[in-house]
Amino acid sequence: MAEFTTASLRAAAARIADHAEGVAAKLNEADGRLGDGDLGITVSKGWREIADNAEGLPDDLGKAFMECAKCFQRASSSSYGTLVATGFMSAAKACKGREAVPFSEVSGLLAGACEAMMARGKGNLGDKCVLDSMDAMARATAGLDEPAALQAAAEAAAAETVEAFKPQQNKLGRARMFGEKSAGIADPGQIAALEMVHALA
Amino acid sequence: MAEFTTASLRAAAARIADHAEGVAAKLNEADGRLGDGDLGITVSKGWREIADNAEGLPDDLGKAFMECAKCFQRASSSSYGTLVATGFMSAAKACKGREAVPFSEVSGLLAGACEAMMARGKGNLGDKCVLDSMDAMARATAGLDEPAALQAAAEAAAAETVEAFKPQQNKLGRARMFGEKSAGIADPGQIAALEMVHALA
Amino acid sequence: MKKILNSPDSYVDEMLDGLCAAHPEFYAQPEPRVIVRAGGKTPGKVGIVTGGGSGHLPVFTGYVGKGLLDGCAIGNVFASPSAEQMAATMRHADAGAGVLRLYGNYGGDVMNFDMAGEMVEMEDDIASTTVLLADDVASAGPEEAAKRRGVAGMVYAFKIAGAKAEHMASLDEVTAVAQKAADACRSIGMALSPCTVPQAGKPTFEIGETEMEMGMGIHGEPGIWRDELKPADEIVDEMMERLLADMPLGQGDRCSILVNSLGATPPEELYIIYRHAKAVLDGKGVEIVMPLVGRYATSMEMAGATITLCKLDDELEALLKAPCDCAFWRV
Amino acid sequence: MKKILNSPDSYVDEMLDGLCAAHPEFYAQPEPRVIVRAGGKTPGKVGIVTGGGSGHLPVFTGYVGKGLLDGCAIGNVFASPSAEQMAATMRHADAGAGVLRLYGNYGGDVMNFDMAGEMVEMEDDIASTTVLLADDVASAGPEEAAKRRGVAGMVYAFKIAGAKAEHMASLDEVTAVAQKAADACRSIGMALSPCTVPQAGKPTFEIGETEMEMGMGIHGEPGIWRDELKPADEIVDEMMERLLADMPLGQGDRCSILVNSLGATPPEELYIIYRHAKAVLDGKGVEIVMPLVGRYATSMEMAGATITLCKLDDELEALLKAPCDCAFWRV
Ligand SMILES: Nc1ncnc2c1ncn2[C@@H]1O[C@H](COP(=O)(O)OP(=O)(O)O)[C@@H](O)[C@H]1O
Ligand SMILES: Nc1ncnc2c1ncn2[C@@H]1O[C@H](COP(=O)(O)OP(=O)(O)O)[C@@H](O)[C@H]1O
Ligand SMILES: [Mg+2]
Ligand SMILES: [Mg+2]
Ligand SMILES: [Mg+2]
Ligand SMILES: [Mg+2]
Repeated sequence: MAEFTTASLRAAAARIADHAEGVAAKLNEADGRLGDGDLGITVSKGWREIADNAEGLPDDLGKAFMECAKCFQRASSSSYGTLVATGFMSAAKACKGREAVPFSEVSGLLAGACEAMMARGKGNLGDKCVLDSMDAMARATAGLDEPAALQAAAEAAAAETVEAFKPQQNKLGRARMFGEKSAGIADPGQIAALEMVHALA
Repeated sequence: MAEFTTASLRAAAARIADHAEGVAAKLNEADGRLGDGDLGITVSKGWREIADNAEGLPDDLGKAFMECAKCFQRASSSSYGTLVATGFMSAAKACKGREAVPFSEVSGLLAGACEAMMARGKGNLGDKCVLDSMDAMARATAGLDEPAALQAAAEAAAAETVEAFKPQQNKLGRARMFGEKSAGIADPGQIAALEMVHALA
Repeated sequence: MKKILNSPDSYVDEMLDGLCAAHPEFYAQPEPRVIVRAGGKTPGKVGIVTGGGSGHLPVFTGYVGKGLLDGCAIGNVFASPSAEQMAATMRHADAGAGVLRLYGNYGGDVMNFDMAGEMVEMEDDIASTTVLLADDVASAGPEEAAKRRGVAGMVYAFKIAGAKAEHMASLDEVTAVAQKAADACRSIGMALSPCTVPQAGKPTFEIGETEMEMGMGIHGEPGIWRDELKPADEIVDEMMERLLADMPLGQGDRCSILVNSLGATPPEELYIIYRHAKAVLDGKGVEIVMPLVGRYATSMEMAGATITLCKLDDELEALLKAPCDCAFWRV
Repeated sequence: MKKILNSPDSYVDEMLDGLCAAHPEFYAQPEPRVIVRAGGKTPGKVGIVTGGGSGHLPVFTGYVGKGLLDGCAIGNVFASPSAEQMAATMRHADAGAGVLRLYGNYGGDVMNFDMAGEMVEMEDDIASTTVLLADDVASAGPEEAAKRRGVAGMVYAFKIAGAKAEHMASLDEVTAVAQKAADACRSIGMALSPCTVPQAGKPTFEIGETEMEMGMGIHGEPGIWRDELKPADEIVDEMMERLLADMPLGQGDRCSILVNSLGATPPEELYIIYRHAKAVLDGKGVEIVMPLVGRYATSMEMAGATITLCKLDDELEALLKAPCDCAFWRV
């Protein structure tokens, strides 16, 4: 049974940070269409801060996730930054005191993070936001316990979410203000989620 | 010996008011090059106010000139308006109590007005302004006592003044701020003086 | 970018340095991006904190002062401060009687302030409450009123809650009156031209040379309609109509009114607006109490104006008229 | 023209109506274009009047109030009021002790105010004196200092002369201290963008997207140089250098400093300017007393800023710190 450790977290952070920098301009642009155009900065700065502090991450996965939360929140306090930090905090609680966690728990961690993010942002599934991506990934990865399969399932789910919600109107955050104009434009937060899992392919 | 009366004043005001309206845009433009571009409005509004009140001008030329001063000042309080009003006031003092004044006194009235305007605006001859026109007209009309000859001499002097001062720098009013840039541009106040006598041709 | 600054990255910190240097009698910065009252705290007084993006002076930071706020967490221009900065502000503002978080309803700010509240509750045992300003009637219909943005109405809430706290009321009492003030406010804005966020370096939106946008938000959020600029009285008629549709006022009612410039619009034009807004209220028999005309909640150099109505009862009126003092407002 | 108004011709009168309607406790308009204190006059007090074009709020009208001015004659935007209006203002302001005319050195204003003075002396036996503000160092060299324009320095002269008159000093004393204050002020401005005079309908000047003009006047009068916009600290260095070259200050000297927005430039940027201006004065050992940062003398929606230094002795400092009250400034 494969497990992940703080070392896995370090490796993942480095890959996502690098990829995020490459797609930052694209994410800014996507956010510019429905918001204030800062999402690329938020995501790339947040992951870079984690990657820069990766060496010092403790072996206790609970503490390591908590440290990730603080890094992300410190680097960016735009909505997405706070939501990602909230997701990390939920993982921190779930992994507290453990130095290795079976990959089979990833689906549950995603679901837990989604729930915490719903509580934090007062959003609902179907609002056309990152929550829909989290939920889809949690469901798609249920029962899987092998990293490559998990990644493939999550990426497919994230990609489907972007397409499925694109025609709908945004009901949350800055994008809500665009009302009907938001229909037909992909949600930037969902695109960012896809890019993050894609970085782990 | 020809004399002028309030009737002469009424006729002159009507002619200048009509002409001033025709050249207002041109004077605004000239003032725009060295100032705030309102001189055409000032001159046309001021004379229109006199012309509109011409019927009521008293026969006492002193009082009539004083009324002209008030009209001009009321219609426009930009520099030129106040200076013209000051000139009228000086004429009012000189003509006090008389219903007819010999044309031979026109030169002296112009010189008196020029002096009053120098006192009011703290300007000097040679500053490139309306004072130079007044002084030139006063000198050119000295010894003349026939309306047509007076007008011709005054107009020629006013025209020469514009040309003579054009290459120089303005030393007074808003135009002073333009410094060297004012050399080569005709002084709007001198152009306005020329237009006013020209209207009486 | 037509702004007077040294570098976009130092804009906020240099601004705060200058603010504290110019008004040391009012403001202190105990740690970066946290402004508190210079005089220190009053033991036993409820602390009132706010926070939000920079670029709205006097909102938010400027209203730290006697009879107003105790602390403010400051983000980058138009960006939320971090939860950590908000938590730090709450720690500085707590004088043993708990802390009210009083700020505008923007997603990022709300999430961060909620997180900050959980942090100080867990780590410092500080009791705290939240009141959100959601006064912009253009940002959502009455059925979704809780989703509305907070704009200039927060000036009334700061003033009224601040006065209540100064009277040594309890956290529950201060929270209740802040909520009452927030509920009594309705605002609407119109914009003529954008502003430039230093770190973005370009205008927040584009608008034609002769266009205006009705209902636009203070960060350039889309409004209700965009059209040719209308005469002032027509603009005011429409703004007042939308405000009064949401909160009817009539004979015997009392309100304060805030005619606020978004920045570039000069006081001359605010008085032209006030003149007609007053005529509208006079026409309905509404009594105007302590009208405010000026720059109270801005978007740097944006041109445009907002109108806020704050319906008053005896309690709110007395608190509105109570003394207050900061570098931007003295009553 | 991006302005909120009904018609260019009614701009000033509607503005004055709105001003008096919003602040009836401060301002009254006994006849058109004449604003006086709402409370009526204090018998035996020297009256201080000012006047000038509209479009500079709080200058001129806004500073009518206790410890400040007694009356103001108001012209169209950027245009002198008439001598008749000025004379009327002087008649309203006279309380038996004579009247000081205190205003900026602009040709039209000076001629009209002189004429007004002669009128009220002849017709009403009102004794009056004149003090002109000529504080803009960019508008003429030191050898022609009397030709300089009056800009934001008039705020100090209003405050100081106003306080002296409130102490029931004689016309000579008030005039002397007003002159002393005027002589103690040096100002310089820089502009980033023009404003629009309603009756002209187009911007007062043109300037490139990234250009600034150093030394520009508050009506858009030409300055010293025009160049690419520089970093704030460099701009401040040059402004301070030119001010201090004209009025050297050093160890042991005291001054107040006014960092003033011409309208659109937000307080955020004024504080960035103040931060560095203070560093310059600190570096020379000059003591700063009562710094002022805000919109004190504006040109509607023009972007840019002015810096004024007012060198103080004990008398000027005490008068500057004395109480005053109007809708725009309370000390
Ligand atoms: N309250 C919320 N709950 C869940 N997701 C949200 C919420 N608000 C925003 N988002 C997501 O975050 C994305 C925008 O993030 P970001 O650019 O950081 O927001 P902002 O700049 O407006 O604070 C949106 O596309 C959406 O997917
Ligand atoms: N102090 C002065 N003394 C004499 N003439 C003056 C003075 N100031 C201005 N002028 C004349 O008035 C003309 C400008 O008049 P006007 O447009 O009314 O001035 P402004 O609009 O600047 O008040 C100048 O061209 C000059 O001839
Ligand atoms: Mg964003
Ligand atoms: Mg953002
Ligand atoms: Mg002119
Ligand atoms: Mg003029």
